Amino acid sequence: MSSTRKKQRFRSYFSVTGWIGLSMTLSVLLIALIGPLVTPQNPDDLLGLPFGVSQPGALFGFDSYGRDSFSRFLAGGRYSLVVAIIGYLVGASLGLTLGLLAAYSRGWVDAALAWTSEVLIGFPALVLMLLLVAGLGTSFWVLVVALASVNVPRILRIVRASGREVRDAAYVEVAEARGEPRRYIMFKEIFPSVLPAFLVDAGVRIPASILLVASLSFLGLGIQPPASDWGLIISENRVALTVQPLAVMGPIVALALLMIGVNLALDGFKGNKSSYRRDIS
Amino acid sequence: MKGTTDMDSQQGNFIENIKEGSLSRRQILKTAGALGIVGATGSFFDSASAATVSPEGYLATIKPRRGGNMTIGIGFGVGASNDPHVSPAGDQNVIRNFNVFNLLFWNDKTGALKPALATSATANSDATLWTIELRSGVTWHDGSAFTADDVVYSLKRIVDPATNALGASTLAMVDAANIRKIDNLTLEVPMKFPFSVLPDQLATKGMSIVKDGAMTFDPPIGTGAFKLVSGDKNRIILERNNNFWVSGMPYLDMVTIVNVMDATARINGVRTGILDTIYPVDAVGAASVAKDPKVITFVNKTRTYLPLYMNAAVKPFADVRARQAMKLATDRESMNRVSYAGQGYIGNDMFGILDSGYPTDIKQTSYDPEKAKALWKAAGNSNVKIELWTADEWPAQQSSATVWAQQAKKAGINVTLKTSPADQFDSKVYGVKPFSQDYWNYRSILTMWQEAFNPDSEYFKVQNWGPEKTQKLYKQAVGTGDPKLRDEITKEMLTIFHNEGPYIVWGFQASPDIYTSRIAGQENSSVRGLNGFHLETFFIKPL
Amino acid sequence: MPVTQHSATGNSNLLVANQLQVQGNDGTFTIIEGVDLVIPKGRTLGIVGESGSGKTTVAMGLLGFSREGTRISAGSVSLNGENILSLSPADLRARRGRDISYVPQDPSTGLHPGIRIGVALREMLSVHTNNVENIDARIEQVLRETQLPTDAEFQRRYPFELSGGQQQRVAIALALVCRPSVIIMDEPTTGLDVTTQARLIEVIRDLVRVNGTSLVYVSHDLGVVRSLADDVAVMYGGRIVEQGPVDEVFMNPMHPYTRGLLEAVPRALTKAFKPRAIAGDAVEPWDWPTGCPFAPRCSHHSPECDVSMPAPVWPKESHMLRCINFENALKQKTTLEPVERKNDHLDAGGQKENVLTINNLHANYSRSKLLKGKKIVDAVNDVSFDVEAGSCLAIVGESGSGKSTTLRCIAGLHEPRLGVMEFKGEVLAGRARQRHGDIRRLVQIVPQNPDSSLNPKMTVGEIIERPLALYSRVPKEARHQRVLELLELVHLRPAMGARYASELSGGEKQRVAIARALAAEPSLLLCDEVVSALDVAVQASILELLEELRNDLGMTLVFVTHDLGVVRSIASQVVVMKNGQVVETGTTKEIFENPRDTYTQELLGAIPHLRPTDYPGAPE
Amino acid sequence: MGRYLLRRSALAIASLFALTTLVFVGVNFLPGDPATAVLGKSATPEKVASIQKALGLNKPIWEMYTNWITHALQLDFGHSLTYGTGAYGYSDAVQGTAVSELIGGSLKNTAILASVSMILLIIVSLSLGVYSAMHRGSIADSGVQFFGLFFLGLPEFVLGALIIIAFAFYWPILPAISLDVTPKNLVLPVLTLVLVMMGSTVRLVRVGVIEVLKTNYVVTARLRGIPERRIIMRYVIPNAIAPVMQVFAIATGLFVGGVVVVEYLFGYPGIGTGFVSAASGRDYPVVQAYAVVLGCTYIVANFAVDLIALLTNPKMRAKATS
Repeated sequence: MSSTRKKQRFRSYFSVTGWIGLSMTLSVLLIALIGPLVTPQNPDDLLGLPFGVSQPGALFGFDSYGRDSFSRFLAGGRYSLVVAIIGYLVGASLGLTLGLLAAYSRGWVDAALAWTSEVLIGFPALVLMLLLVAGLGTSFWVLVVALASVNVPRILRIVRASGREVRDAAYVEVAEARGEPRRYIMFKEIFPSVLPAFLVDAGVRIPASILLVASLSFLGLGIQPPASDWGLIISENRVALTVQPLAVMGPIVALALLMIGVNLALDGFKGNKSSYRRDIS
Repeated sequence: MKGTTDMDSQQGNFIENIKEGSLSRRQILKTAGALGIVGATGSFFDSASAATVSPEGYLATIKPRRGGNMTIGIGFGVGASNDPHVSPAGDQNVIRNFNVFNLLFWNDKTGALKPALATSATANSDATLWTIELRSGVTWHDGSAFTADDVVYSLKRIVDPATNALGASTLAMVDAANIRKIDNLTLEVPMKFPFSVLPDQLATKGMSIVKDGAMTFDPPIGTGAFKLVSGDKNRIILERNNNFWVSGMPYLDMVTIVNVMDATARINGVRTGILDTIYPVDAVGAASVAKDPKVITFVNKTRTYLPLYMNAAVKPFADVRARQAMKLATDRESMNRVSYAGQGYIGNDMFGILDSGYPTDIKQTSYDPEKAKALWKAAGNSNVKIELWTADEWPAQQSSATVWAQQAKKAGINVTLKTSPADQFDSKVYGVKPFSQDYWNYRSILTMWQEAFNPDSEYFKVQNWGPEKTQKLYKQAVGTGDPKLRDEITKEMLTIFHNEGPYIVWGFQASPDIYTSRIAGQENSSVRGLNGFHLETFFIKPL
Repeated sequence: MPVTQHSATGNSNLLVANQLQVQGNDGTFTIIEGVDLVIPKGRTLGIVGESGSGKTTVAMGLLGFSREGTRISAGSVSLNGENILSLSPADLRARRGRDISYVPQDPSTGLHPGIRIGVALREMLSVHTNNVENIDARIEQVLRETQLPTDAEFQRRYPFELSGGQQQRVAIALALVCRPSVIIMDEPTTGLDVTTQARLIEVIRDLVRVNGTSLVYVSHDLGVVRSLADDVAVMYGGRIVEQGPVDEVFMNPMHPYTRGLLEAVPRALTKAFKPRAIAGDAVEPWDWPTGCPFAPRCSHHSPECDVSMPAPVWPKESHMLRCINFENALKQKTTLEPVERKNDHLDAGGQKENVLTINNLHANYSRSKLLKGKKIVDAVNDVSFDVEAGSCLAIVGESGSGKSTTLRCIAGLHEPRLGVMEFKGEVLAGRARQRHGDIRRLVQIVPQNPDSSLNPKMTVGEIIERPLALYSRVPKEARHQRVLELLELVHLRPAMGARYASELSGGEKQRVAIARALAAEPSLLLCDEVVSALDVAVQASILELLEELRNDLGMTLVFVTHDLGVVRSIASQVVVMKNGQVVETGTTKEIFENPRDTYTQELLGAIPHLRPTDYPGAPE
Repeated sequence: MGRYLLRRSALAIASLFALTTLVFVGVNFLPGDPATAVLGKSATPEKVASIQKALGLNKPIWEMYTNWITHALQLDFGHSLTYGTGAYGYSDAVQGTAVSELIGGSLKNTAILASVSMILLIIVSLSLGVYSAMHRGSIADSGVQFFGLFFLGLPEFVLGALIIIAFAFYWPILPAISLDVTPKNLVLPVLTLVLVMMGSTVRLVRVGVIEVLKTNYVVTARLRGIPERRIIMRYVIPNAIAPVMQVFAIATGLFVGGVVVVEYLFGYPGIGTGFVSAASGRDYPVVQAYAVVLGCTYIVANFAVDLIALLTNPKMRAKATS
């Protein structure tokens, strides 16, 4: 294998649109993470008239309470992002372990896990979260647990599906013939092959989790005021979309860029040239 | 202001007889509220500069006419029951009950007590026995005649513990077992102790008069301006009661009340003419339509208030200096600006504004962070952290709490704003958390006191404040037949309340209404928006 | 431009490809280049080459088709004198299937799974002919020609309801039904059992003869092409490197590559010599050198070879090749060693020691699914045999014979239902995990498919190191060194240790799989069809390696295969299986020279073989 | 095939059973006392006790469960705690409105909204997905891809708001809110749902069709000279349909969430609105019924998809028959 080919493959990890998507995603994440540190105004201070329009010092005008929309936008991404990511990670660690177990086990363990996850998936994500939040309140950990319980069965299914493809691979059989322990086969032999599907899923699922938290905030059952949160900002200010659109545009555009960016990046990633060539030959 | 004093003028008669048809539109117009309609071109937020049209000028040009359908969008609250005595507090229930059933007395748009199904109520000299005269010629929706039996049944039913009526405690002073029919249109209501303001109690929302023997209410048979055609959890349809006892009213053939949960969707509905009006509208919603020429905006300066309550039995609020510091840390102007677009009355930590028993000579408490800080420190609370609990259950609830927390921080009070989901506020916050919010629609000063500040009151436990001296004063007030003396006593009570009380009453609700331009008959009401729920006064503008 | 003698005869040339070139859409790589082919009426052209040589691309190019992501970038294809590449898409479509038709490589995926056979045949006729009357008769006729049942019930079947051989006949019937003048067949018998393949080849041969159809037959199997074709084109690196009448090219190969191929084919019917591998790996389109693509692997390589692709030369009138050094190469006499095995002598010596004894082995597959009930499939039925220490025992049989299941039982991957397996006197537990640590180590398996036998997410070094760590035979510090030794043992460069499986060729992968097994220092090596997925040139090198390891390390081999040629070149003892049962056992010599069972005889008879005279430099 | 259907139905019923159990356990083990939640500000010990009695909360949990499940099997989900004359358990004589009656109307409304949207979604995604798969790399394909991506980035509550502004304010041709179910009222909610879902489904259909286009039998069919149109209709679509339907079945989960939000946005009188208000009002019998109904949607969708797969794939059909 020549080094030029390696370089080619590296360059073709992402297509041009893939790189655009990646940079869109990263810039939204960056805004969400460092935004709260660089707000020009205190996002909670009442500085102007409700729905006052843009003026020097208040780039995006004022929100429904007369707070600086721009500062609230900057401050509003982090919390739901952190909730979504932690909720995802908790769900992913459980979903991954159970998914690998199901993929490797066969038999009743697999059947039970697969079936349970199917039943749980039967609960639409938003509905499940509404139920949990209605019962347990809307604290940080409740949101995390709710997100995790949405994610576990879905991740389990993906891991199981792609794990099953590997499960019958000759190298897994060879490992079995060697008498390898189960743990080794699950995590060392099967997991690395599940990883790409798992990561692609993560790429879609983390933004989807962010969106889910935003939807919940939108319905008034997620993050609670006066916290600034993108979903909440949209919910609080959308009534004035015709009067003061700048109050909602920040979060709308940020969420859209995040979703589009992640999808572009994943598409760009899949369009890897070396695999395309392998298809032809 | 006026209100009860008018009625109290006749000696021995607490209530003036009101002639048939006296509740005419003309009279309503003459006593219209203080603030006019905000013209279609004026913004809700800079109405000071906007041309305001006086209601007389606006309405005098239009003659009311019969016919038409009005659609009202409401975020249906929890539950629905056609039984007016147990119906939950959701707006859809209140509006339906108020228009299908009638009370014995009701408040007009100025808050003045007016006879409805009763024509008068007269107490004996020590106010232990009330004689209530009823309106003649009133018929139920099913055509039968309204009599004293119906009233006796209704009052007993409300008080009966088996009914579990929401208003039972409001009539706690009534000796229900001995309520007695005198003749077809007269009954006697004995009191357990001297009580001189029974009509005020009878004007509160749980006091609907139902037909003698009524147990099920499908359909509800009332005496109100409208009959219920159908009602489910998404839509209530009312049609005109042609035999309504106020002649000529109602004007509308039909009123449709629809459930639109989302406030923005409701406003969109009015802006596009699908809904004729909506309830409630908050300042944010009104601001969003301020420049929309298709929408008429009304602002009602009401006497509804949303106090912040402090539980006086709990530290740090047990210390009166702490309570005073909290009041001084309140920037009322800011809260009024954000929550009521600057159009509500500023509160002075007392309720009953515009009532004759309200002390107007007390200096307005204003935002004084320095003094607040000093008092808070003096009470030993410098390092105390407090939580303010709020929810998005009532209009302006969340915004006022948010603003309060911001201002109080500047006065050295370490406060964290906590938000509960709206549906859990009543059960998990209200009366449980030591510092949160309350919501009171207009009721007379003594009725208010009776519900919240006597140790045996239903809501006493919420703030646990009611010193002996005020209890004594309350007994005196309800025991006297002299309205002047009563006003003196309530003024004294409210002064104590102002100085030591558990409520931060920062303002009274300015409640905007928005209507499509085809609707007429709007009035400014100091009770609540939407003409104080008097739907019989609306009509469709002739083309 | 005349390509061969036949091209001069004008009219009789049905299909002529001229300087055909196919490139990737972006033009960065070329898959085939400068392909000149002439197919006269009624003749059969075989195209042979290793995988990746471009033979399928040529076959499709002859129909004016190129796969997704590629395009025909130069040249012409004329059918009956008309350049089909310049036709409109609709006209081209009309020719396909009617005048020139195609039989795909894998019938199980080449047939629409949801269309009944009769419907598919009817579709061809209705699309391509206006003659509606005789459709039924024509369908019946074509089914008879391909020796398929003609009844209505059969026509109502779906492809999945047919056996592999029947599926391929249906594919041929579809290609034949419109009576095209040329048929292109792309490896139509690959994946079929030898006996099925033999019958299908008969069918094809008859069809071509009876109908006078021209045939292009693409295959990697030299034996099949030898038995079927009139002319042959040998492809390498996207070019035709040698071309001519089949007798001429096979008996007198001139290109070093063709000669290498012929030397690499394992032969079942002669013990005259061992197959010999061609060094190196096949070149892929994007790695083409500027000169002769075979040059890097060629033992007659000279600097001029790297300058440009050699121009065609015609040493004989009809024999074309593209090599500048062929005359030198021909002078060099190849020497081939005869097949000879130690164990052949062991038989005589009589000091028998059985490493492995299998007694009355029964195994089945029971599929129990939730709510589906149990379904039992007998896979191995009363199988017994012994394996002598240091020998190589081959288990042969067609698909479904139970040979792989037997091996999996020995490996501890499949739990037998009945029977006893003894290894060095100890009873083997059904599952590898239940076995004693040292037994687990001593029995190692090399799986069939090189593509799935290595974990794609691990480096070669990690893969080979794992058994060292698991069995703790080598101290941690010494493991790296041991990995390098093992790589050397299987003739891989030390640098390979850092590679991933996807960066290796098929042969290299199989070497790594062998090294991994060797890392455990086994005494019994189980090989499951280890060469069946490899190109013939590489196959020989793996067989050489196994032979060498067995001799040097004293291992015992159990070798499962369907290829009798492979058996003859490696095994000392043979077990022939059919339908889960052993039909015959014996030494290789006995089985091949004096088969007693009719099934064994049938198997041997079905092999499409090269002729004895096809081996240049073969010792008599 | 009959046996397969039987097995598949058994599986669906088992799933349904598990789902209902889950709903019951979930709703009943949520912290918070339904009685005080329902009564709110006016809770008194007597009222709380009467609600608990009405709910059967004073009985052991297994008895509550068997009681509930046997009734649920007969589509009787009990009586509402907050609707009807006897709601709130104030009286022993009358009970709240029957849950089935309460949700019946909104269920129908949602069924209309959801099925119209789903059918449209399937038609639009199939035609756009197939078209863009067939014309890979063309401008039309890029356009479809771009718009799919664009709508993928907008959650329902944003897209819905934008659509209202576009079609009810700036270009006022359609109602901004949908108070009842008329064709005109359905347009914007359906449009919102379809556009939001389309972002992902069109892409998935496109990928599915491309997979089929790459198959050997499609290539072979081209080489046999089968006309392109026929290839699409006979070879590509029937084989793409099963995996594509799988996509739609999985999308139902997402779809139901979208329906909840869209109903809320448009004030549409469906189960989404009902569910949110019942959940916030802690009307437990109603919440349970809604949760069962929503869960069933998914189970039924999957069942339907398996049936479609069975009907379009003779291989599966044969297996099912054997």
